[in-house]
Amino acid sequence: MEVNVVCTFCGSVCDDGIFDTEKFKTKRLCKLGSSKFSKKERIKSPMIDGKEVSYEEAIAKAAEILVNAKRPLLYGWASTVNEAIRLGIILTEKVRGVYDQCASVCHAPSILAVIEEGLPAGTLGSIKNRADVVVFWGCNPMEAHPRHGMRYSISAKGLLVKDRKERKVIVVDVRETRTARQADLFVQVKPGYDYLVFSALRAIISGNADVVPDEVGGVSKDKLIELADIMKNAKYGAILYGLGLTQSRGRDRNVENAIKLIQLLNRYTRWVILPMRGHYNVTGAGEVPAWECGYQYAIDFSRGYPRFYPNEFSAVEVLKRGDCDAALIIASDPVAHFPKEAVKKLKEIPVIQIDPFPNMTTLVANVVIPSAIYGLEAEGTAYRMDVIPIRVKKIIDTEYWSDEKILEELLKKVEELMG
Amino acid sequence: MLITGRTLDQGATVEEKLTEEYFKAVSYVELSEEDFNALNLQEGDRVKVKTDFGEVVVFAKKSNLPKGLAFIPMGPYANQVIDPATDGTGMPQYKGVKAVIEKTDENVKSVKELLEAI
Amino acid sequence: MLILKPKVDFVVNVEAEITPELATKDLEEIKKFKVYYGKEEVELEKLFEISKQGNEKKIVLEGDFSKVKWIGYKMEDGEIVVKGNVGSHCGACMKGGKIVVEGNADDWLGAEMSGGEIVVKGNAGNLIGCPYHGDTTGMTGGKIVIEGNAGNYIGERMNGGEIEIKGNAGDFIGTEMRNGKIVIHGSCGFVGGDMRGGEILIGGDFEIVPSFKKTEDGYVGDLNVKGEGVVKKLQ
Amino acid sequence: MMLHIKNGIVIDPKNKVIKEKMDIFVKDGKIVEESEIKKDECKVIDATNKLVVAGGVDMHAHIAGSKINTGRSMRPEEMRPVRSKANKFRATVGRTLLTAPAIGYEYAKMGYTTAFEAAQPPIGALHTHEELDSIPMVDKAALPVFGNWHFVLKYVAEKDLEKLKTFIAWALERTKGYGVKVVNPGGVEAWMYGKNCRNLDDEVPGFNITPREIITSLIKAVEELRLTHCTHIHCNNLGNPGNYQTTIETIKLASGFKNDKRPVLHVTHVQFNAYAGTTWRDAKSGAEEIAKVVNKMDNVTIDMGQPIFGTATAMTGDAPFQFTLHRLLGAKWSNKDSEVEGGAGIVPLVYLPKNPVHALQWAIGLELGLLIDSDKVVITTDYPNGGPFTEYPYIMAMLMSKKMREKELERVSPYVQKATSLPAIDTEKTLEEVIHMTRDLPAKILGLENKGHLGVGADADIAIYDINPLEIDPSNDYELINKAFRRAMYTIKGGEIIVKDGELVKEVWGKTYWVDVRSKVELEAIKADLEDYFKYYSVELQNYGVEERWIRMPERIVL
Repeated sequence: MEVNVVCTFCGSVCDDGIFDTEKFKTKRLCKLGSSKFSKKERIKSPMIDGKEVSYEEAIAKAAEILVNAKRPLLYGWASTVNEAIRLGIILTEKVRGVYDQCASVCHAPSILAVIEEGLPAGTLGSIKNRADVVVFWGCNPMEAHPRHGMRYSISAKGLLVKDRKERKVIVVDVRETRTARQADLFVQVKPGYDYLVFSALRAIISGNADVVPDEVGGVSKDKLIELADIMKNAKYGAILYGLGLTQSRGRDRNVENAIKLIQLLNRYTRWVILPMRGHYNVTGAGEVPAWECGYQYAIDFSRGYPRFYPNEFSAVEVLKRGDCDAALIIASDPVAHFPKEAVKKLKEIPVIQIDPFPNMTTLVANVVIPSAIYGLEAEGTAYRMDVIPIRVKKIIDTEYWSDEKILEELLKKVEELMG
Repeated sequence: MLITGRTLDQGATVEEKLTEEYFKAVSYVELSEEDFNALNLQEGDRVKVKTDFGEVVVFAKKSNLPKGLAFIPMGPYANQVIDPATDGTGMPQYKGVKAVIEKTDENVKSVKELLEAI
Repeated sequence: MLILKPKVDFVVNVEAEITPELATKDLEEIKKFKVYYGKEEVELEKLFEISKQGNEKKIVLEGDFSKVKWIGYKMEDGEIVVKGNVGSHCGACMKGGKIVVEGNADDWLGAEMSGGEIVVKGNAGNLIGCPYHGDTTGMTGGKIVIEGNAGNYIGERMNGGEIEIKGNAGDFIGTEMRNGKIVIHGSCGFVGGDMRGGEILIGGDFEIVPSFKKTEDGYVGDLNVKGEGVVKKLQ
Repeated sequence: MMLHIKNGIVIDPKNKVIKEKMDIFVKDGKIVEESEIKKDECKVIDATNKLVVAGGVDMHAHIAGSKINTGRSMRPEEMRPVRSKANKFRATVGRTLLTAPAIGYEYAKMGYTTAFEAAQPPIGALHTHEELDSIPMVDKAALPVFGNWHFVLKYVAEKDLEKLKTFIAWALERTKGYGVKVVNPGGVEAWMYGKNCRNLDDEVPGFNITPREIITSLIKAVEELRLTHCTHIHCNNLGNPGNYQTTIETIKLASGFKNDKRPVLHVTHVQFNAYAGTTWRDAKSGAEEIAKVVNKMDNVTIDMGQPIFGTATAMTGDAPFQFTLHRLLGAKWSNKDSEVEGGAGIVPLVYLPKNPVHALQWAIGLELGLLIDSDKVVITTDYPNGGPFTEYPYIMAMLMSKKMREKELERVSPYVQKATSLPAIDTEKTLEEVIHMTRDLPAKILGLENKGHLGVGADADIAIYDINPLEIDPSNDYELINKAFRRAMYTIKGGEIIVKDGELVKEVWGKTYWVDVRSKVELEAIKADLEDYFKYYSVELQNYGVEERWIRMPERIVL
């Protein structure tokens, strides 16, 4: 039987996929999406120190670890649904730990920039319908969000902008990516100099081109003026940016400066800016805590109320600073993705893992709790990169518990232990 | 200058980290043709990437990068050598680290060996 | 004078909002002073050896305080001497008095400080004299001296006071600064983004944002915000 | 559970009970006759000489969804003040922007038991419901925004009222929405081109229609569908000096429509739309003129949108206004262009008593509350645009006491003396009038028959306050009034005691109301249009909308 599937891989959350339940195969999805829904090795059973146990036993042990810790870190959340994330916040509040999510090694600088300047954004649908100029800055959707261009940005067929021919595509990056090869204009920036390029563009657009040096961040002044002209003359433009801004020198300030450029451009015409978020629900991993406790990430509950200091409560910092004595890792793999100083701490403390798949974190986890795959075996709400809520579906049955159920039981157990 | 980032193959295997495919997808460094030739490398040769923060042995690949830029897919190999400082933001600097790259005969460690060595 | 020494190796960080005021209290009261140790709220004496000599408004911290945060938060007068390193938020929102750190200081040193003096003999972290996230004004008065190097984000949205760094510093010096003075004897990265006013003097190399106007002895800007901040070479 | 509330002094304007000593009986979440309950199984609440009223109803606040959540995310400085540590109840933080649990708790402490989210972006409907589901204590609902939705603009342009009605029915079901909200009709679509529609006759780009036509068509459609709640409008030209005339013109569009249960047009947060003058230098109050028009009409109500001195966060579906505000204040700014549905913006601000413009806004809100008949004006702050809803007691006290106003006038900019009529207004609303303005009037406008009163059959949402209405003189005892309404002695929600002596005692979860009028239309009529136009969406038609089972406690109202 063929059914509609909502893809739970990247932040594009394509909702037009088709899944053949007999052949166990998808149609329409990209390489990343079809791999998501293909058969893979799973964690077979809950485990404590490598020994197979029941869900109940694993959860009891996990509760004990969390309750006994002075400051547990509860990290991950980007590849699970809002319902589970909400329980995660309540759990973190109960055990007075630290909540942090994958954005802290991804788009957290974007959140810091939004705190400084706000986010003048639009949904992907508004970009598809109206944007006659799209700038991909420090991102490479052809590899990270393969259907983005077709569905929303490069060649999407919109209401006012009918197709690729009516749209100008610009790529700004330090290297000529696959996306750059599709662009009408490619602007190559010296690594670490995006910040200065934004300042230069702002100066040119606001009439101070005379002070801008002949070359900024490896880009010639002529090219900057060309780019500024295209931007100012767009009817409706969009900057879509990625980790090229957030993970390199300048980080949050790069994004902040991009936002200031957008503010300026809106005095002349319409422009929006949107981060290209990675995991399918990394956006929810920030939105849910925002309404539950006021902040998006790096939240410490040790005093019984939430506090936000990313310099010390983001997971990498908590681990590097030796500021936690237990960790619950859900729906992510910090051992594969954190700098080695942080991984070292994870090897030293009790670690609980909740995930459908074995990964590098499994290798250091004391308690392993396998879970159902959202979008395939369990349903729930996720937010696309533009904060549009999309319900991901349950297509097939499974014996595995969902994150939501695991956390519900874990919360009950923790409440029991705490009296 | 070393940068890291997502690739299609890394993404497609990211939920199978203990497999050969993932190993292949993340254990290499891309170099510009010029740099690749200057190091007198053949496809499949191994190089040692050294930064102020660590070193790692990976396979070398030729690409269209500009001279002086190197790229390792995001993952455990890249994380051996990136700058862990978050400079107050919580975010390590995954992109833009000065690195020295040299040819080596040392083996490329498996994902598990890499973890054991930390 | 009050002397504190860590009793144990801290498993997680300690948050101790102590000010010199504490040194004037009765010893029993001092012992009962509440600090946060992870999720536990514990008495000072559980974590530190405490000794008191006279009533001078002064605290001496001996040993490694790099995992102890919020030292001197909101302090108004008196003195704190840290013999070793100190954790984040040291001297944050400080109004007066003096803090001397003989080792290194962590992030948020003197954040939103409005008066008093901080001297760090070693290096300091990031976010020195900055506003906390979302706040519109950073340091407004007082002086911070770092004898070693400092990290990123120095004197952001600063509106008064002075920061002096004798070594090198990172990126984003005086971003959105409105008033006050920053002196860096060594080199640093990006300087002056969206600066509106105030003065930045730099001895070594630096990278000015491209929206400043070059003048005879330096730069004026940031023109992107019609700013009149001055960035020039330290003579 | 059964309750017997004994010896209270009841004010229940809907049932014409004014300061009568009487007992109230509760069973299974409803107010019942005395004969229905068993006295020996009943919990007795001694309310001797205390004010007993229905739970408060907030008909217009921004409490859930992408706007307030973006507000929270961009304003950690607003979230930093701690309200309560985690214990039996959730930890709560926030100065004026509150977390979802804090919103529920603060309403409950104040004796409010129902709150409506006043602007739900349709494609974000599920997000709004998720947040509503995280707000404990109160019953709730959301009003989806229609005034710039391409389907609406298209059917207005085609003058196809039947399809417009069908679309409204479809949209209310898909969003699990409660009624028709209109925000700057046509103006937000114009914003997609960097423009606005400031006058009712400005052309909406791409559609060859005007805001006037959009509003009239929507009123017509809502009335023909006999929706529970009337058309609820945030007028064009908001926030600009001289805009009171646009507001008056908009109000007059209701002429000729009639509904015997409720008004046909509710004009919201009118304070922001009641400015005379031409610039902020010569701005004056237009409240008197607006009050005259509203008082003359029998089918229009308004709410105040009262500013409260202190911090606030502007967040509206009026995206072009938000950009203007961002430029005016030089403050951070978020914008949300939403598919082909509309947009929104968020900008932080602070109201300072000595600032002439802020003082003017503050005075205008109060003028509206005082000059408009009590059965046509509802107390709101347009939370969090004018400030926190937790200051409703302040507004109640101010409306009841000229003395309090005189005292407050001393601390605000003298600009209000010449630019408004506030200093000259002698009116003092009575206790029953402010109870009416916060209970049964908003319930009536929303068409909630079981809310806002204490008659038999009403929901047992009850508030008891520590004042004796027979003795108190609100004109002089304004401090007591201001204090008592902040902390209910008891708040009873659905028959359960949730607050005692101003403190939470029990966490409960309220219902989410939505209105189903599908039986009045043929959905088939717009099927082809939907399928055709959804190619301009970024989600599939089949995945658009909210299912009832995803909501914690949905309550479908079938018409």
